[in-house]
Amino acid sequence: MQLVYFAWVKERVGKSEETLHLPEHVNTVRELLSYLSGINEIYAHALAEPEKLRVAVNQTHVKLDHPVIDTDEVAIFPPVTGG
Amino acid sequence: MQLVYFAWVKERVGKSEETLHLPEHVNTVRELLSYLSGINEIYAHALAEPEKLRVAVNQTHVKLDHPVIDTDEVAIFPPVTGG
Amino acid sequence: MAHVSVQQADFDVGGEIEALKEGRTDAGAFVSFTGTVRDMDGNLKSLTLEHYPGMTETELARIAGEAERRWPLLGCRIIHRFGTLAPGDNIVLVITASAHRRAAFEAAEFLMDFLKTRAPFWKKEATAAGDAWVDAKTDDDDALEKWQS
Amino acid sequence: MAHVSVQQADFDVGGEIEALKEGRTDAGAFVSFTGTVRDMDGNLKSLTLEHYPGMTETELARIAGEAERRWPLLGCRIIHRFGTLAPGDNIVLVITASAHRRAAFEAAEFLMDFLKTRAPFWKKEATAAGDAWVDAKTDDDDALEKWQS
Repeated sequence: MQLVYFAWVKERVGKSEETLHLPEHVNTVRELLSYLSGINEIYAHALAEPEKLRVAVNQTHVKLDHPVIDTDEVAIFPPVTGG
Repeated sequence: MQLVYFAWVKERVGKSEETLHLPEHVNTVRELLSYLSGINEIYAHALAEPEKLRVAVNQTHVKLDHPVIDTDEVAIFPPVTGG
Repeated sequence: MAHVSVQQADFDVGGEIEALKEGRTDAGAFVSFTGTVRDMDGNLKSLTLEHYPGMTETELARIAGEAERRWPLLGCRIIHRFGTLAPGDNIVLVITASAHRRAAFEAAEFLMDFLKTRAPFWKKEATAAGDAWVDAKTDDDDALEKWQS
Repeated sequence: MAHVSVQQADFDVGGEIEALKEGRTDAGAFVSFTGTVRDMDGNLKSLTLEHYPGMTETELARIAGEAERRWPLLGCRIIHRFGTLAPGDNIVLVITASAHRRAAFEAAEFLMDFLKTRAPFWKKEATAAGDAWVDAKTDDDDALEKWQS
């Protein structure tokens, strides 16, 4: 899985993208966020407030119960503030 | 009183402006339109459909019961179509 | 504060927006409306706009003042042309500036709705079939109602 | 049909409206919205816009397509800048063209409301006190609701 981060999520994670091998028990966006938070303190801090996070799978906005598979590009970012 | 006409009212009256001495019994816009219609066939035709006419007194839109006096500038025209 | 112009000459939309933006950093939102001569079925030769000199300027300034009273505008421009115009030509320009987009959008729409029913302009269309005055639309009267409150 | 651009370079509002008008006489109404960098209290040094290349273009095209589905638009342009901008600089431009003003106004407002909540851009402000990411406004989510029907 390709993971990409933007704005303060990127700053907290400390990188803009990374490749992850998705464990078998991780099947939704919610499970992915939970799994990442368990990796270490850095991810735990970056993803601490799920209500302030938004997720896109393959460049489309999705909700927390959206399925994810290993070939997806998953982006994690704060609510957008363009315009 | 200074009378000014626009658009098809002007074309039907056959002039763009004229000066009129206001008879004493003419005190409102409605009475003015009625008085003008009685002058001759030309005015009668031009002002035949009061619901299609709009009036401004001293360059301000007014209703039919608005008072008029001899020193007023009264404009008679169709509903506006600018913009 | 509003800038109002009634003129025969064309206007430059980009230049007018620039003039309103010039040197200011407090407005984040600029809305423009440009109305042009529309040729619905390819028969229009020209459009002639007559107006009521004096009252036109007064009425446009009054409409602009009303918009400024209702919304926190940082700028407002209205330009309306008169004379004979060709299909595609500019007729009217309204620009509003505000800190926030909602106010700029609403004020611009309000200005156009009021201008359409209150500014003393009359359109006459010239087609191959002859000349005809354009009828007022009841739509335009209806549009006004939403601002009554 | 919509023209969408995500770019670092500035845009020319007048030129973009001209490009949409060019050669057409069927559209009578053009609405533009220009969003600029607003400096509320004179403390802003610069504003940096980050975005999600690829998704940004896709999302803007999707938003434009939705507007074209809802209103009889004859043209539609969206330009959004990224990178570091100064107070007063242009950020975003939306232009709509239609036969009638109501459709052009509503579609432009719709485009901005959707763009504000769906286009993947993030603003960071640099002030004397340091850098800070701009928080999303609940206003913007509320603005979306009026288009649900």
